[in-house]
Amino acid sequence: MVTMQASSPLLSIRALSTYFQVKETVVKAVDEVSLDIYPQEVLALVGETGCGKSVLALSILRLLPKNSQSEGSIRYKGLEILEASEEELRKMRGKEIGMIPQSQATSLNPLLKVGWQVMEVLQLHKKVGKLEAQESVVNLFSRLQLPDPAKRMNYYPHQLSGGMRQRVLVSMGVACKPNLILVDEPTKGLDAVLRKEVVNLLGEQAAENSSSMMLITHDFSVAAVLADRIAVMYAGEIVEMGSSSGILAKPRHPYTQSLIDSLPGRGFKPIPGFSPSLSLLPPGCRFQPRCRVACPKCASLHPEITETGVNHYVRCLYADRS
Amino acid sequence: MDTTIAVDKSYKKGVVRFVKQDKLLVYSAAVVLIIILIALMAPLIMPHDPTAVSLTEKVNPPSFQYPCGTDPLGRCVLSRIIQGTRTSLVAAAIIVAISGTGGVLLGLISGYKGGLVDSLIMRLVDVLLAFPSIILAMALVVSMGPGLGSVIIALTLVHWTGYARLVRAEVLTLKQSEFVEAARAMGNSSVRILFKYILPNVIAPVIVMASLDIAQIVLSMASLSFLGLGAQPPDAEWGAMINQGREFIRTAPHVTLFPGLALMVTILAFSLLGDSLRDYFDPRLREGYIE
Amino acid sequence: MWRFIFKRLAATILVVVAASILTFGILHLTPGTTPVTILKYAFIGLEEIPTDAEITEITARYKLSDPLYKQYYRWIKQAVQGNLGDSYVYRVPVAELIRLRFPATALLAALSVALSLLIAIPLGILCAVKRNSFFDHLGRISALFAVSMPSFWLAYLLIISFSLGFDLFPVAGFRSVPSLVLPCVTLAAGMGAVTMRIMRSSMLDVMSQDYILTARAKGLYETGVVSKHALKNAFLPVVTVVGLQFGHMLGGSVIVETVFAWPGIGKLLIDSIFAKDIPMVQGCILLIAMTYALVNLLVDLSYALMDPRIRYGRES
Amino acid sequence: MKKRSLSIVLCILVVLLTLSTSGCGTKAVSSGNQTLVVGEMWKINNIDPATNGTLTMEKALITESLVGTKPNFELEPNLATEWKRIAPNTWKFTLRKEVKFHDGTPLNAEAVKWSLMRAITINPQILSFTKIKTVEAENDTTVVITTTTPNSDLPASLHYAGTSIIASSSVDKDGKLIKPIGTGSFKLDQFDPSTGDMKMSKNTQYWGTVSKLDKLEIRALPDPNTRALALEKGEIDFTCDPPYNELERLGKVNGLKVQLDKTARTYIIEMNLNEAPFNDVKVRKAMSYAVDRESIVKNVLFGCGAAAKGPYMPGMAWTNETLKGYPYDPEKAKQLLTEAGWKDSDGDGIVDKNGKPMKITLMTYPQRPGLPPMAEAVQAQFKKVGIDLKTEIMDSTAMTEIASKGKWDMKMSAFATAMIPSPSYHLNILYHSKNNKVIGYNNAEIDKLIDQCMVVDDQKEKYDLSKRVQQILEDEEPVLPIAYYGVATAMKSKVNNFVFNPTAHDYMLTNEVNIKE
Repeated sequence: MVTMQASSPLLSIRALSTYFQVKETVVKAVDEVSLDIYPQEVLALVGETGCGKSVLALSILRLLPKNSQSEGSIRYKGLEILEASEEELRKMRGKEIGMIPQSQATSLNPLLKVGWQVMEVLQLHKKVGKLEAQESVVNLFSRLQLPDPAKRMNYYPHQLSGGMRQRVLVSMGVACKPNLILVDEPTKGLDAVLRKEVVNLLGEQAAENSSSMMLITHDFSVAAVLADRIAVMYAGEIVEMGSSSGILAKPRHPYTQSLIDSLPGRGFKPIPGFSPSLSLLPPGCRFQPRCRVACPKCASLHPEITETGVNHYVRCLYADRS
Repeated sequence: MDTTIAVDKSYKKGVVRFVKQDKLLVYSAAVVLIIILIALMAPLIMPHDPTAVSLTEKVNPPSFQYPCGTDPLGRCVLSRIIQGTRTSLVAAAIIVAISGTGGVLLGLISGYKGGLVDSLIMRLVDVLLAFPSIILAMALVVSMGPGLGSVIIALTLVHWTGYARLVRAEVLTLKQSEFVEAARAMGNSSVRILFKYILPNVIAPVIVMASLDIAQIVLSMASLSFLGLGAQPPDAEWGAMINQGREFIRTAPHVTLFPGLALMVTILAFSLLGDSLRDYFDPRLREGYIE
Repeated sequence: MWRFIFKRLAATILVVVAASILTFGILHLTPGTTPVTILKYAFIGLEEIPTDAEITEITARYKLSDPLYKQYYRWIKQAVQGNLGDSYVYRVPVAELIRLRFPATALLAALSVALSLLIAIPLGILCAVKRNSFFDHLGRISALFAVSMPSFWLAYLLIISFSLGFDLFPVAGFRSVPSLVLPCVTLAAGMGAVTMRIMRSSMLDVMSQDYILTARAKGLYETGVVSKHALKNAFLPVVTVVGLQFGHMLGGSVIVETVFAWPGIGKLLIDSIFAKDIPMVQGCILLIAMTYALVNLLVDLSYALMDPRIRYGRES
Repeated sequence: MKKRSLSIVLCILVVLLTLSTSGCGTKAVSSGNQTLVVGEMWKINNIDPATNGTLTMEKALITESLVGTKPNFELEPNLATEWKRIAPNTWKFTLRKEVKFHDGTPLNAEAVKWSLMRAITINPQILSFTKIKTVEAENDTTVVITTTTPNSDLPASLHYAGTSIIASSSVDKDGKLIKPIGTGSFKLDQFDPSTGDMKMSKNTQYWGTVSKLDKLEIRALPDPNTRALALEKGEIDFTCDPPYNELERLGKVNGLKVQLDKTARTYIIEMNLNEAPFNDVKVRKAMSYAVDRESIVKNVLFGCGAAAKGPYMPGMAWTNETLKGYPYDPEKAKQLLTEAGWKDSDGDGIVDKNGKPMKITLMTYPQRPGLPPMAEAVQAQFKKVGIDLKTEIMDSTAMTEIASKGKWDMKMSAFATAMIPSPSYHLNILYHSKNNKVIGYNNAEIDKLIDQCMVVDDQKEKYDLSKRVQQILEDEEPVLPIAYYGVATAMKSKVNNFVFNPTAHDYMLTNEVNIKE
């Protein structure tokens, strides 16, 4: 756990909104999100599938498909990403901001050797020769406890197990020692043992490279272990944000509380109903249809995000009540 | 729960919205409909008797009286094209019907039964596909004597293989699916499972293949007639008309151009229909957005 | 790898033999009796009425009165030793005439395949990358037209416009390079269109895969993403289509050779079918079926070479 | 990268291929020595004189037959200077002296024996109409031929191209043909079976006048369109039967000339005389009047042919010029039909007799391009007189097959009338009851006259007998002669001395033909 310095944020996002044009309807996947990430800090972005957390991450690297559009501002080390030229973006991706993609089964090119796919990012940004790149990949693999790395380098993705593929993706993401690593659902689809290994792995890497990390996950327990700060997203909005200890100790937003209650360790109570479709959003508080403590005003008034403690923000009219 | 009903409504609205948007499906279906109408009302809309020979007016260029000009025996090319629509579509319909049902049945059986039956049918399919279908059709037609009848028989014997393979592949995947196992668990006989559970899921791809197949059959029939094996004079069939116009290529190209145009438009319409039907039935191809 | 190839070759031989039995049977259920047809096509001319003496002489000469299975057995026994028998009409060994006529078809087919690939693949990629642009729609529509254009009609359009209009290319025969152009374009049109459409849809499919997103996240140029990662994956479905299309082309060549008087195997086969020159038909069918099977085998092998997941016989 | 290397190899392959094949594209006429390039209408399957004699004798001028024919079909000496019938089954032929084969060996009786015996073993047709049993060499220049049965047409049958003489060096040791070595005005240099091209050069030791042409080239262009195009673009100098509809246009192209001639082949309609209504002579006559022969020749054949009166075209030595024929007269046809009891009682436009309408089928085949359109023209003309005729186009073998089974009405074909230039040959095959059982025509008097005509030796008597048969045939009209088969030859204007010889199968080149620059 790294203590938080009050220096300027590495990444600061202000009122970011991302829309998708699908036939006639416009879908707002990310709605006026603002958050900061400080150097060497791990911010966890927690939410159910479909809440827009992956879209947020992809907006940072501007990797969204052509039918999308982003507004607001994303400043990284003073550079406004939304206005950056394609050339500037290209230099930043992989070198300044690394990404560890979501599904390990499909995120590796099936027809290319895994070693080669990791060397590619090194040769691209670090201007190193083939041999030197090969060497650094081998010790990267060994650092990530990949058994027999020299041999495994020449394997194809289908010849590796799920856990090993996950390690390859991590090594790819951290190869150029980027200052910020976007980690998308690292534990999705892994069994308990592997999940633990990956969590430790990510923790070591963050510490070792002193890089900050944006951890995107639906699993609160992973966020609790790794993150310095946690931001909870629901239907495209941040509903609560604060230090992980603060949120775990005293969750203010009803959705955060029910998320924590649904953890196996805390009684395994599922949240009723479905998260709303992003093209048919309810007028008032978006969690109102599923909120246990909702009252009539919640249905009509859309709450703003307000500070309810030191660096602790909540988007709920009755946050202090629960 | 209100949310479930909402889902169904949006699906129907989705269908209408999809059709409105996918103009290709609408246009191709319209053209196909027009062609079928022409075939049905052939005798009514023909300006002249397609078999009326008037030697003095042979090979006239297109005029008001003969919109598409006349052929080497002075017959109205337009009327023969319209007559040709009927011959081609009726024959194609028969071929698709027989080879379709035959192929689907064999595909169902070989896919579901497996074992010896499956390998027997599949080996037969391999043999039939061992060389291009047009050559097999040619050998059959020559041996049965040229004429529309033998062309229909030949193409039926050749075209069922496509359906059999398609259906067998679908059955193999569906066989493992949960709902088929559930149906079997509930004690349904294999015949009921085939027809009540598996067949409905196979119909969509078969329809897509059928409309693409019609385009292919019309083309094969025209090719066979072009080689002198298909419809015999005085029957009006596009391939034969194109062949008959061969000699007049320089002096009267219209004799060859118009039947060729009709043939191409028909093939285009049915292929387009098949393509857009495939897109319609296979949502994956529609432009969705990332979750 | 070799076990797979051996198994495939064995299956091919079985299929090819079965195909020759099929054609042998078909040609014999014919209304016109074989000796009369042979006499007309080989000796006496179409109109003359063959006398009984002539019919008996030909029947004896080619042992046509034997039961069918015996005739087939005699043919297959010789075929295995490479002797495909003599053609009734040409009265020369079948193998010799096939050896003479095959290069023409092979050259036509090879050039048409090359031409169609050289055009279809770049166009397909362009259409996929510049999706829904004017270029994409133009490409798709012209592909649909090319697919639905009957080859014999397209041949005439080409003849009318090019060899008559502009007097660029000779009309027929296999005598010079220009005479290659029109038949090749006619044959390549259909195949090119289909290949382009498959290339486009497979490119679109690959470009939406997760590993492409990973590649972009690494900071690669878009051209780098396409060439290093997308192309190889997009080629896989195209390879299988090329195999299928090659078979379709063998059929198409029959028509193109007729229109352009191209002395290939296709034309030879048609004439032999008409003249019921059974040994020649059997020889041609054998050759076409084997080429067809060989091409499919080559396609599967190249598929395995390109896709490690299906590398046969390599332990994972 | 594997991909880039693959496409480079592909490009090199394409370039190499194009270079290698460009070598053989040469223009037709090269200055200096004169070459005549001929566009041949039939596929050139093989060049064995025994089976493809018309090509090697009449077109490639490589081989020659013992007996020749004058344009009016009378026989004339060729390789054999004279011949005598010394017994009913034996003939003696004296050979021309100082004639050499292309390989330098002399033409002698032994070579003629070997060549004729080879021809009758390979081609069963030559055996059946020459009826040769033995061929013996009495001395170097005399050949004695015996026949199995008396055959007064033996000399005429030795005019047939299939019997043309080749040297024994034409075949290899196990009898397979290498190259036809004949005595003709040209010798074969090269034959490419894949393209069907033949290249000949002139035979300087030819026994007749040596040709002025240095080289002769024949290219197989079976498609009529292609022949016309090739001629217009100068790829060939001479061709035969371009599309009939283009004759008029080709004639007007400067530098080209077109010639229309008739050959000994007649479009005829045979009928099944065993069945009604064809067994009634009135009906047959009515049908003959109903056919508008002039319109068919003008509109269907584009003037390439002539309306036919009898089986033989005018200009043949034994043609009965006094025949009136059946000029187009639909009224007379209707009148004859009513006389025969065929009236349109139910008003459906089709004549009928005791309740049965006259619905008949006409079969023909597509290999002669004129036949299908002619059939449809006859169909339209019969409809005008109330006969419901259906046409069926099928392969000529299938047509013969169906006719031999007896269930048929009419069939139309283009019958060669002087395959053997003798007044009796065609009549014997088509009208003699024991030869043409299919049409069921049985006229004892006709049979007797034909038999006499075949046996009698005196030329004048033979012609009179043939003419009497032709007159009876016109009265009984068992077969409807429609038109004489026209041959259109198109060539460059600078080709001269080409005289059309009607005895040829299609057209016949001679050593006189040459090119004046």
